[in-house]
Amino acid sequence: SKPSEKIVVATAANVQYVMKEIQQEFEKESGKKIEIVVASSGKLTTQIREGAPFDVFVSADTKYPEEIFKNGGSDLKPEVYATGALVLWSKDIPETDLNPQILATGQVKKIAVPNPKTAPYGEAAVQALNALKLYEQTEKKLVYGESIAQTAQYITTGSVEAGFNALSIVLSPEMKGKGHYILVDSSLYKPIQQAAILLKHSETSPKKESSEAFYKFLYSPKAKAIFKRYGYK
Amino acid sequence: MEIDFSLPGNSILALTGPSGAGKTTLLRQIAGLAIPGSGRVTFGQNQWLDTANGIHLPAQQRHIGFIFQDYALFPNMTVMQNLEFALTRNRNTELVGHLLETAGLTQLADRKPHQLSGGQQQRVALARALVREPELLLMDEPFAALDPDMQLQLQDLLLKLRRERPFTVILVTHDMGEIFRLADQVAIMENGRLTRIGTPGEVYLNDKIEGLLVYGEVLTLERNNETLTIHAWIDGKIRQLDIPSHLETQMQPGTRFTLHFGAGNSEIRVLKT
Amino acid sequence: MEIDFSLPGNSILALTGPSGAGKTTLLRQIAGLAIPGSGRVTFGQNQWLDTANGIHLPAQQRHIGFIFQDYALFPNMTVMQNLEFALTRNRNTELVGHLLETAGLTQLADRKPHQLSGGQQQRVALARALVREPELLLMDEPFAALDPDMQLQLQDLLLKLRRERPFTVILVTHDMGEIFRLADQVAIMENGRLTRIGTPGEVYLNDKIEGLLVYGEVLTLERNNETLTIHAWIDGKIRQLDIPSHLETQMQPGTRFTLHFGAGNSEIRVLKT
Amino acid sequence: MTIHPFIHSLIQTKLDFQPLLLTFKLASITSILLLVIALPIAYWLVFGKFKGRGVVEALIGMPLVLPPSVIGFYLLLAFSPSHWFGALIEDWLGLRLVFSFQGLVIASILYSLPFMVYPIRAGLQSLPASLREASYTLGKSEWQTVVKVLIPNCKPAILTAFVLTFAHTVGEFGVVLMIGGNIPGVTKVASVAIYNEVEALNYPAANAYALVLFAITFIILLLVYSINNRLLRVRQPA
Amino acid sequence: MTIHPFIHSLIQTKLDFQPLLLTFKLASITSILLLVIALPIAYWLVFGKFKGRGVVEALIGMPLVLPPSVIGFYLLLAFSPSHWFGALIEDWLGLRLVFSFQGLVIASILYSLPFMVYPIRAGLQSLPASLREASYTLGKSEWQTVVKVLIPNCKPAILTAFVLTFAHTVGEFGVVLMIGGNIPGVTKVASVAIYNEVEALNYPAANAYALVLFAITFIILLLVYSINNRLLRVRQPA
Ligand SMILES: Nc1ncnc2c1ncn2[C@@H]1O[C@H](COP(=O)(O)OP(=O)(O)OP(=O)(O)O)[C@@H](O)[C@H]1O
Ligand SMILES: Nc1ncnc2c1ncn2[C@@H]1O[C@H](COP(=O)(O)OP(=O)(O)OP(=O)(O)O)[C@@H](O)[C@H]1O
Ligand SMILES: [Mg+2]
Ligand SMILES: [Mg+2]
Repeated sequence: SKPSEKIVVATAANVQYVMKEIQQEFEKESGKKIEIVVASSGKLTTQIREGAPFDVFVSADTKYPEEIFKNGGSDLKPEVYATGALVLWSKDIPETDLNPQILATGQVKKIAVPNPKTAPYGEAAVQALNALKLYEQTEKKLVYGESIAQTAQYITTGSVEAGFNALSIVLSPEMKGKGHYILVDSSLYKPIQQAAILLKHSETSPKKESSEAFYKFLYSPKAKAIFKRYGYK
Repeated sequence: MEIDFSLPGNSILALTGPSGAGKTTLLRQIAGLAIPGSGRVTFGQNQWLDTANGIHLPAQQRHIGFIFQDYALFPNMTVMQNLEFALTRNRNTELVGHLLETAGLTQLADRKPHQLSGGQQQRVALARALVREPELLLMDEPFAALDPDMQLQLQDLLLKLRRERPFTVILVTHDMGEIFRLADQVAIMENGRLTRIGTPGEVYLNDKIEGLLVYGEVLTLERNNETLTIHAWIDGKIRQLDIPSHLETQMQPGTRFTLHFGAGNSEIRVLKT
Repeated sequence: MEIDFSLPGNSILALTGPSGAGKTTLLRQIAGLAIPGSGRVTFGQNQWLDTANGIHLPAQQRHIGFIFQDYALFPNMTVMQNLEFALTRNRNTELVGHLLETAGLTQLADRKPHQLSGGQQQRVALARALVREPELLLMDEPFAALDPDMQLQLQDLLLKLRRERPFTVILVTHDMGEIFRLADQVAIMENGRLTRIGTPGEVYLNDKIEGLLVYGEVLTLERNNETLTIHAWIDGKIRQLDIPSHLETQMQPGTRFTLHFGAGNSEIRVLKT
Repeated sequence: MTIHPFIHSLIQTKLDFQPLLLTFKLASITSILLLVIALPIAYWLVFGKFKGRGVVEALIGMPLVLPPSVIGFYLLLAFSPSHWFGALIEDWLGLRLVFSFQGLVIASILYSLPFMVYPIRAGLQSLPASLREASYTLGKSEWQTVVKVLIPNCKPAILTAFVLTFAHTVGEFGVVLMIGGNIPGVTKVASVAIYNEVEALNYPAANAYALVLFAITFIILLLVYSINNRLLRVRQPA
Repeated sequence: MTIHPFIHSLIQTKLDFQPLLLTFKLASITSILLLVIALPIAYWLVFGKFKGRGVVEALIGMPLVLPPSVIGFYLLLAFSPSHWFGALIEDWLGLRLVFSFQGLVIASILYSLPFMVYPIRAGLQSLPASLREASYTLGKSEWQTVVKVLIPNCKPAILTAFVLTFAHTVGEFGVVLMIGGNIPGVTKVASVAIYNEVEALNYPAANAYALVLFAITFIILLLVYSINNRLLRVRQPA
């Protein structure tokens, strides 16, 4: 199909691994082509507001899609397609020793978290540290990654001794087997809900129908199963 | 600077005077490269500058040739290209070859300026200024870095070109021979003013000095057979002179004397101290 | 280039010859600014260059003064700073003031080079080269852009400084008067070779002449009855001389000649051009 | 025979060459257009008579001061059809600058302006005044003087400006990502592709892209500098 | 009285000045250190005898070619204590380069190298050879010649280099973001702060930061250029 008829899916960076598989599955099922454009949720939101030619926006949280909805970028309210899980991850500390308490000890000099201002996993990590009453002891050790991917780089290159990240990243094929991780108790942070939104199309748009189809597919059991394999709930 | 002079058409004016007098500045003002606080410049029928009436013809339209004291050759062009750059459309392209030839530059036509000696650069600057067949040629010490032969050759070229097609020349120079050889008029500039202007004869020959007097001081005196030889300090240097033997008693070490070249005879006169 | 010459210590050599002959190149090689393909340079007891033995003393250690044809003043420094830059520690700081004074630069001490006229720049270059009290002074047309008075004045300064502290000078010049006034030896360079070397008399008159030779150039010639009167440019002044009438055909304007003061008689000899 | 795993992974990576082509297309167009724009600006800064040159000079440097993605953000706002400027361009030229190649070119030009202007300005400033004057006395117009005399005589400066601009546009991605929207074949240049691969934690692909970009640009610069060094050898009299 | 909402939101924004201070500290230190490093490199590129200069010249330009965040990524690998280089530095100097101000300085120096070297190189290249030679004949060492003659006489080029480097370091954020880790007071510079605010869709704060950064740098550049224009006025004989 022509490029102009491809569905363009704006995808938050940390969902891109799953999206690849979703894309394959959808293309197989529907015969329609998808183009995935990856950037941070904030950038994509700004671009959508300024008229970027995207059809569906798959965000890493609920805040950005709601912002778009409020600004009239869509007729449909955003919907949560998956809920993420937070992990504590380290390159060198063995799984048996890995627990939140170790962060307060001298063994850990730096802790990487995604920027809590922009990344939902970062927000969750800070919530968890607070809930464990570890925040004050560890605040000085925190370094902030611009994105979940950058935080993963800090951890896997050994630039920090440990850090928080998304289960989906740890399970991704690229990161498999790099270091050790434990799941953080999900009661310690608010659920990390990730929402998508179907962007406005004119009635005559050739892509209107296929975009709707893709949007629907995101919430299908087939997609759910893929999300699950990547550690989403 | 306060300058006021006019010049008959197609004549050669030599501009001379002490270093820093303002010769280059005057030349630049005539060329339109510098603008005086106030003043007027007229060439033939054309008003080039009149500060009172806000007239200021840019250098490009004055149809002049200018030879800079530092040559100002274009470093990116070869000698040939420097000359060709000066060509206007519909102009005599043969002139370029002719000028190169006369200035002895044919062999160097493909060199860049930084591959030339000082005198070669000066010749290129001269040739380049002539390519345009200017009506007024302004030259800032154009022959200073040249050997006497080349000087004569280029001065002859200049005179020859003026015979073929008359044009006016203003030339800054310090060389008296050049002034007498080339100039119809000479102007002496001092401290930003023209102190004298006239033909070389008018300007200089009233001030002439009769004969030549050279001062000296005896250092040693020696007699060899008939001849008397002294070493003397003359004109800043030690020189050996043979002198008439009757001067022996007068010319003892320490004596000051003059040598006088007069009408065919030299004389030695002892100075009283 | 094929050059082979030696020079008595503390003498003045004038290097002359047509434009492009290689004078500047030779000077640069002596200074260590250019390296010849092969050759040797010795100064006094010191080996400066010996390509066969891989000896090459850098310019800094040759203790020379060099006056560039384009002056090479430092644009970022004032006149004073240009001179002070040349001072070595433990050196005569009074000399700077003295040199400024003699070169007529005291008033201009705070100017930058681009605010100076051509001749003023040349004087700064000369003064700067002398600050270091070099043992060998290499000068590339150092007086070319100066008026005759200033030329004489600076030539006198040079001679005076040499009287106080002898040093060797090699000087590129095209000015015959300068050669006769200053040079102990003159070398003519043509096409990269020294074609002649000797005293000015030997070189220009083919005569091993002793005594005083004064150089002149005929400006005008006049016959009044029996006497033949010339105006000539001699030693920086226009002088009127009466000359033997048989010289009429030879002493046309433009002729270069010498006055020789020998054994009681002066002689006029015409120079070949 | 054993192959280092890094090289192995490089060989195995299938590269998409479109972003690379797009990069060099963008860099070439930007550099050439910018040269044309920057020359008169630099000339005016050096030889112009206007008093407020210092202000303009400082303003030209401003694109350097803000992070690229922030400049991209402001350009996005300005280029967007809902802004008067974007609307104007769309009305007049029928061109939408956001998410289009033309928009990238304009953004890159704005962003790289100081890289082109400043070095050329410095080059023109250090030419001796007599070169210009000599050309004027030969009857040449200001334009001829600039083209035939001034520009050829500050080649090292212009070369520096061009190289800085070219290389900088190759490496630029903040602005491009923001107003380009990462659309394959249109605005997805190599730097964005590398960024994406790194973000996707797909290091072998990122390395491969980086290596190719590096190698091509290195060869270009090497050629440029070798030619330059041959042409502009420091003067050494024979 | 009504106030434009943009200005209103600016006034209401409480700015954290620490990132701004940190930015100018980083930019100053980087520019000064880089000047010291770049001068000998540029000198050697122009006057050195070594054949392979073209290669070195091209290599110096390479930091421009890769997207900053990618350079940051490679630097992160190198600086990390698990890499031999990072380990060496930590062992020898007790300095961890990742997430430290020192690391930012080193990264900025590497990243801005071409901005400093290239213009200075072009400036040195266009000086007449006789200046150097004159200094040598006056018995001055190579060092004295460089310091007293060559550097003062290519001021416009050095100024350009300095301004480009300074402004570029102010605006740089890709590398800084990557190896700095965004730590308040240590590595969170203004450009990163602006970036964060834009990402968080907190535009008034971003605008306020951008404006302050803009204003301060504008004033600095304006001063620099005014002084420069006064000092280096194009030669106009009286
Ligand atoms: N960089 C260069 N490359 C090639 N040839 C050069 C270079 N510099 C000088 N030459 C040539 O070398 C020869 C000697 O030059 P040099 O400057 O030594 O002459 P000169 O005797 O000083 O002449 P002048 O009296 O005109 O200054 C000239 O023919 C000149 O063209
Ligand atoms: N840019 C400048 N700023 C200030 N004074 C200057 C400037 N240029 C020249 N001058 C001064 O103006 C006076 C006249 O200079 P000009 O160059 O016209 O002299 P000149 O007669 O050509 O001397 P020369 O024979 O030495 O070349 C000199 O005293 C010089 O110092
Ligand atoms: Mg003059
Ligand atoms: Mg010479």
